[in-house]
Amino acid sequence: MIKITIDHKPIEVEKGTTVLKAAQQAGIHIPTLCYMHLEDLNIEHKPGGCRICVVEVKGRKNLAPACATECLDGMEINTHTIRVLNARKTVMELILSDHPTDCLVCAKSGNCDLQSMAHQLGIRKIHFEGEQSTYREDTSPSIIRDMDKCIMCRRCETMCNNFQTVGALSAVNRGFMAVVAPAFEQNLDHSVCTYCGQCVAVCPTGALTEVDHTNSVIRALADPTKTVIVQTAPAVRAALGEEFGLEAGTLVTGKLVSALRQLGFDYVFDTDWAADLTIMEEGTELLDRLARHLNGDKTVALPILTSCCPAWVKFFEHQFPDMIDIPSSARSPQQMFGAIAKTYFADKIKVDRKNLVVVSIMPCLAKKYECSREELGHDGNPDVDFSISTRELANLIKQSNIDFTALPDQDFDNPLGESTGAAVIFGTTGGVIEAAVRTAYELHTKKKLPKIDFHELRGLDGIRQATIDFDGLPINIGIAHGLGNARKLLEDIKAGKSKFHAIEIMACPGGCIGGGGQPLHHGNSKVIKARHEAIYKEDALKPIRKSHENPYITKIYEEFLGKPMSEKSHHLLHTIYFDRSKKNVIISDEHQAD
Amino acid sequence: MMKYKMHVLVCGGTGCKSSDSDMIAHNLRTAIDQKGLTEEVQVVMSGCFGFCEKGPIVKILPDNTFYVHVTPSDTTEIVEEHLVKGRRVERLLYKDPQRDEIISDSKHMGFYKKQVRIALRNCGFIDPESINEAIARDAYQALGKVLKEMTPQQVAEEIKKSGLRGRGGAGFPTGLKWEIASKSPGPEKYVVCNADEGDPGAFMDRSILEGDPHSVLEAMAICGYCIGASNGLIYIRAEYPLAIERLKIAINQAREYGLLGKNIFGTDFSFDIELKYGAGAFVCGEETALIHSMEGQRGEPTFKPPFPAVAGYKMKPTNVNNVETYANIPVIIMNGAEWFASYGTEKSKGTKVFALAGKINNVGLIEVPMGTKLKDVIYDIGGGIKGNKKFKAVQIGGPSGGFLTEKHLETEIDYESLTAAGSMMGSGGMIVMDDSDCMVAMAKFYLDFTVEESCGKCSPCRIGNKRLNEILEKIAQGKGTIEDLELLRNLGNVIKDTSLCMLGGSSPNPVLSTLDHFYDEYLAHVKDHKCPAGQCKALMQYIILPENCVGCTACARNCPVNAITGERKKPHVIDQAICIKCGACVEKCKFNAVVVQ
Amino acid sequence: MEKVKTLDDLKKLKEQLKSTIELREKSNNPESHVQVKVAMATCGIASGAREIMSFFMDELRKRNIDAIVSQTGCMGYCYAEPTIELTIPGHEPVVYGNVTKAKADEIIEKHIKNGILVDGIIPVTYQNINKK
Amino acid sequence: MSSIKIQLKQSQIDKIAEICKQFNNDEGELINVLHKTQHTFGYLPAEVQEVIARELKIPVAKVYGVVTFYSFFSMLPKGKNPISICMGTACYVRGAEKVLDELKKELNIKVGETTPDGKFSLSCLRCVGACGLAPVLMIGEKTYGRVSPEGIKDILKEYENQ
Repeated sequence: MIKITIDHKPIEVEKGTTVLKAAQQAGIHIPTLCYMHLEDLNIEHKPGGCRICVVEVKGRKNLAPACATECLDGMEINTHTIRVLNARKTVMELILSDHPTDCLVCAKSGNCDLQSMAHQLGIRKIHFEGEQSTYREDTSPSIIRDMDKCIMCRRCETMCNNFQTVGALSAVNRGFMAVVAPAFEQNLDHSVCTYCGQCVAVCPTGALTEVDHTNSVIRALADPTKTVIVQTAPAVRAALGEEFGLEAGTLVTGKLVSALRQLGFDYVFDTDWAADLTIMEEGTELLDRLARHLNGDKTVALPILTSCCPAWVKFFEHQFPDMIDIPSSARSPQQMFGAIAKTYFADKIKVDRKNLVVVSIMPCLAKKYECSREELGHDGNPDVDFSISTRELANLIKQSNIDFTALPDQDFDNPLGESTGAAVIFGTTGGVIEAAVRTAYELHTKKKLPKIDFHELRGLDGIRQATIDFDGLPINIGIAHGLGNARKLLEDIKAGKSKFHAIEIMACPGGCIGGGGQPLHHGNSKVIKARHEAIYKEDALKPIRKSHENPYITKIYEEFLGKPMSEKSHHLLHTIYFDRSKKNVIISDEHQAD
Repeated sequence: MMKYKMHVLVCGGTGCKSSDSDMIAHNLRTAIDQKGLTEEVQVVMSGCFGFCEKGPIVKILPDNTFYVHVTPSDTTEIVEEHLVKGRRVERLLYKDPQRDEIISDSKHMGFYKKQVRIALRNCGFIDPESINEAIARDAYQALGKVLKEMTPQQVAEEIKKSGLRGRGGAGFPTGLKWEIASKSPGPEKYVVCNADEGDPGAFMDRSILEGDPHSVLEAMAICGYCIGASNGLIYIRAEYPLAIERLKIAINQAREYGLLGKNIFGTDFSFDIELKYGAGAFVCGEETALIHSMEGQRGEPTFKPPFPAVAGYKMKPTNVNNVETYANIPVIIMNGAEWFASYGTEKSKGTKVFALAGKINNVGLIEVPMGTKLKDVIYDIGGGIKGNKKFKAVQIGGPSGGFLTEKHLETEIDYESLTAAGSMMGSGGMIVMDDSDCMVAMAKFYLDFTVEESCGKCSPCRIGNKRLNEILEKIAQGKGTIEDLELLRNLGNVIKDTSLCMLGGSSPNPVLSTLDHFYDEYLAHVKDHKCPAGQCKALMQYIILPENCVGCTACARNCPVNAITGERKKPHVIDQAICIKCGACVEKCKFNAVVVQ
Repeated sequence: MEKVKTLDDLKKLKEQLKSTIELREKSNNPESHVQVKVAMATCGIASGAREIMSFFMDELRKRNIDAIVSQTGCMGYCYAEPTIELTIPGHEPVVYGNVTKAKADEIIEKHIKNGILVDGIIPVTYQNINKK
Repeated sequence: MSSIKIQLKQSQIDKIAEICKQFNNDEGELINVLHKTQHTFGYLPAEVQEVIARELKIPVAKVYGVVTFYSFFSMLPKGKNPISICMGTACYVRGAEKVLDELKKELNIKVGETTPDGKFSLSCLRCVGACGLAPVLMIGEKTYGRVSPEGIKDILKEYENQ
């Protein structure tokens, strides 16, 4: 332990503690802008670039950034001398002098770290004027990059490169022209971007935002010729409340259903129902591959990898094109839902698929991209028409004057609204594989599970593993969340070192609860942890907790699909993957080659 | 072995080479051959003599004759007159501009008289492509000495005792740096030579590498022994092809002699050196940025600690020094710390190389003991101000240094006194300005540079310097206000106080020091909308003096924007609102009627 | 190429190589060395100044005397060529005329080694030839 | 940064791969690889950077980030006679800016551009270390010292028929 003084308060801290953390211990909150520490996910970003957190350290010539300066014994630190306050304000004014002042109409207004910081520091005038950096706006299927608003905190770069190892973004150019951009400053849709949206999730300004589909949804709802149905993903119910001032981890499933109904959706369904369906298909595929593998079939690829996460799918299509036969061919629950809705359900209510609008509420931005994938539709009519994020839904609810917290709890419609606890846990890391195990175990062993909760598969560690005893047959399970962690498991598979039979992969930290479309965590990983716990709480409360026991699932196989992996299933519920590594980035330019 | 009666040294530095010194050497050899003197006269392409203003330079020994501005066609005369007949070619001798007298012997030239050459000891003396000539000048003996007689700790002690401080800018004690690196645990360590000399107007490192590469190689090996490293890396600007070439030759020669490589001098110590190239980023002079660049990354600095001595290249303990610092090491080992410490001042020992440039008679590379007075450098060595104009200011330390004025001429040059005076040692650029140089424009010139070279990582440097520059531009346009001057000062201080690395930490110095020393000149721009030096275009006015104008219409006809009107044979007038200040009218007027105010 | 295996090897190598740049070393401080300047204008060369210069260079080296032998222009004593100017550190220069090899030998032995003046000095209205 | 759209020949791709291999496909050698590649191709178009990224197994965004950081690297081909004018302090104080203005006027291009006929390109560089000759400009490998604005026409004339 070492002794230091912060703002005349003597405290003791552990060796290696930064001034920022030490100050927090002393109850002093030094403002930060570029710094980000998601403690529970082990992500720390401290480039020391914004210089907002500077403090005065006695004996040092220059001010020191609190985020990166380590405490030394006897250090005397002052966090609010006139020198510090002047420097902090001046730096803030500099940052604002290179930032558009269109806050009133900015997507991030009211939820913007830069805006709150300007308020907190009491900025009333920007003393500097001059050139502002401007860039071409880039709109991709999921993400809008408006880099005029970038303040070079570089959080997105860290998420994209260090955490996700996607490498779509890098700092480019230098000095005043420096900005974070894809290669050749082309649009994201020309890059290896997976649309995981983690860059959006950490962006402190309006530089990175989602493509907003709320207006399309409003228009569809207003169109009398359309039947509009909605599905909502498991992770949404564990986070939406935050947008309305509820504590993180508050489950709002019933209010969510009420709100959607009030918004005017004709049927309010649940993606969870499709998650149960996914388990039937994916679980069966796992058992099938396993059986063939155990029978010595060398052509069968193991481990089987989950395929619910569209960012993960795009990731392996770009980065591991020679391994596209390993993931399960099962579509994601969003797309299974869409396919069933536009066939089975459309027939049922006698509506042409063209007049049936399927909207999904997702914690995710990659889901928007997934909707646009051509193979996930029929004759140019997508199986899911619009995917909006948790944040967009919150906005839609607010726009529609709905007092969310006062809403009564309601239930989903049927037949596509009934689900099990196994489906709910799809929303967090480890959940899909636990749901699959619950079903696969019983299908394989023909015995009832001795216990439903597989605590060995839960948690927030980046890579986890467990061996589950399938009545004498040990099944090795791997779990990774974060594409950087996924990469490690894939490298092992490639090198022939993997001992797993099945691996669950989610692109976002914590799984879908930490998705790029969720309410912003503002660097507080406790939020994600609380959502994680809420998901398991919901599971525990469900009367049915195994997918194969969902009566509406049984019913659809009886009425429509036949059995898992049937020809109809293949057609509607499974998909194919593409090698995207060869796609050359082509420069659009005025110059022409000779 | 040949016993030459005379040696002819031809400067092979970049400056002289670009003025055809290769051809001069070639022609000399041919002419000498024709006269049958090949066995008597040796022609050597040496490193830089430092007196670049007068290049290309040819020096003849033993009589120390110093020929300046030599062209390839002068060579026949030099051979026939000087080498054959023993008569000096007078027209090629150096003429002292102040006393207007010819000085033939370089030892008597003011430029050399007050210099003490330690780091440059072999530059312009040996053939840098010959390891034999270097060995004849004791190269690698210091390495032998430390390997045989000294422990690594003793080496660090010796360097500490010598008082040598980093010559790249910050002036950190070299011995201490070595000691820290030597105490960092780990079998894998690195010795890095920073040869990414980026200061515009400073070229001492290049000159040393071109003129005496072995001194740097030897010093790096000594450092390797001291800190326990067996790998050396030289990070050199790709814009220095000659230095790169000579380093490659030197490294190969040293390897062939076994002076680099495995088991040097039959000991357990192995050391080898490879080159890494810079690619045009000034910020890579900062050691953490340099290390990232060597690792194939963008050259962005990172927060220290951890210092490179603890976690540097590939996160291994790394010692980074610049070229000039290393060049001092072998002589310190050979002659002892006391000898070195006998030069200089209390806190700044030894000598410092400066690149003298600007409005000064003797542009070139000089080496003086620390503590030499600024005026001695400018007037005695530099030969005073060019064209007998008035000295106005000297800017020391490269783009991040500050301006010193007449009242600082008595300043004794060392780290502390330069910093106290608002400037800094930097890498040793020294640019002299006369009264036709506008201080606002000069400050802006340096900021243009830092704005371009800022890496963009931290906000004060990325945006702050840009804003400083914009305010200066506003002032140069005559649109500044008094408040702008205060804004400049506050912003400058905040940038210095909050930037991530020393690039931003010092970039406002030119602005702040000119604000301190030339406030009146700023005021003139802001209040009177005048540029006293007559350099700021926007504040200049072209005016036709009616008493001189005969109405010939030449100016009006040549004005590209038709700003000049007037009847024939009557005085003309320039419409200031239209005038673009191109100066065409001045050129065309035969009657001195157009003047600039 | 032979590797340098020990510090002694290096020192030996240095001794061998020293002479290659000896001339340059000495010119660095000419005043601390014995200087022999041989007038080598046309008249001097015609009277054998070149041979005299070589003689001085070889003999001084052989007799281990640290000296700088250089050439210079006509000293104006064409009647007494070859002429040389001899400067012993700390003394005024002395000019000898009609220098033959025998005379040169005498100059080395007596004047340079022992400081005894030798016959043949041109008692000049002396002007240092480098003063120009 | 804009670039020219080019189609690489297989032989060129092989050449880049060979350069990368010389540096053991080590991502730490990226800058040396870029130097050598630029030396071979004259510039670093996007397609070349993609091949390098693939060989060194690093994201192409990273390669581009590095290329755009260092002023020595260019994504545009230079003119047949690249003109670089030294903007070091010594040259600046001795009138380099006026020389640059004259060059811009004479060639009718800005810094960083190439004349439409591809004959000249114009760039600024930092100190070449020939401060004694200030102001200095280089055309290709040739250095011109003590250049005056008036002398520009004559210098350019030397390249008229090249």
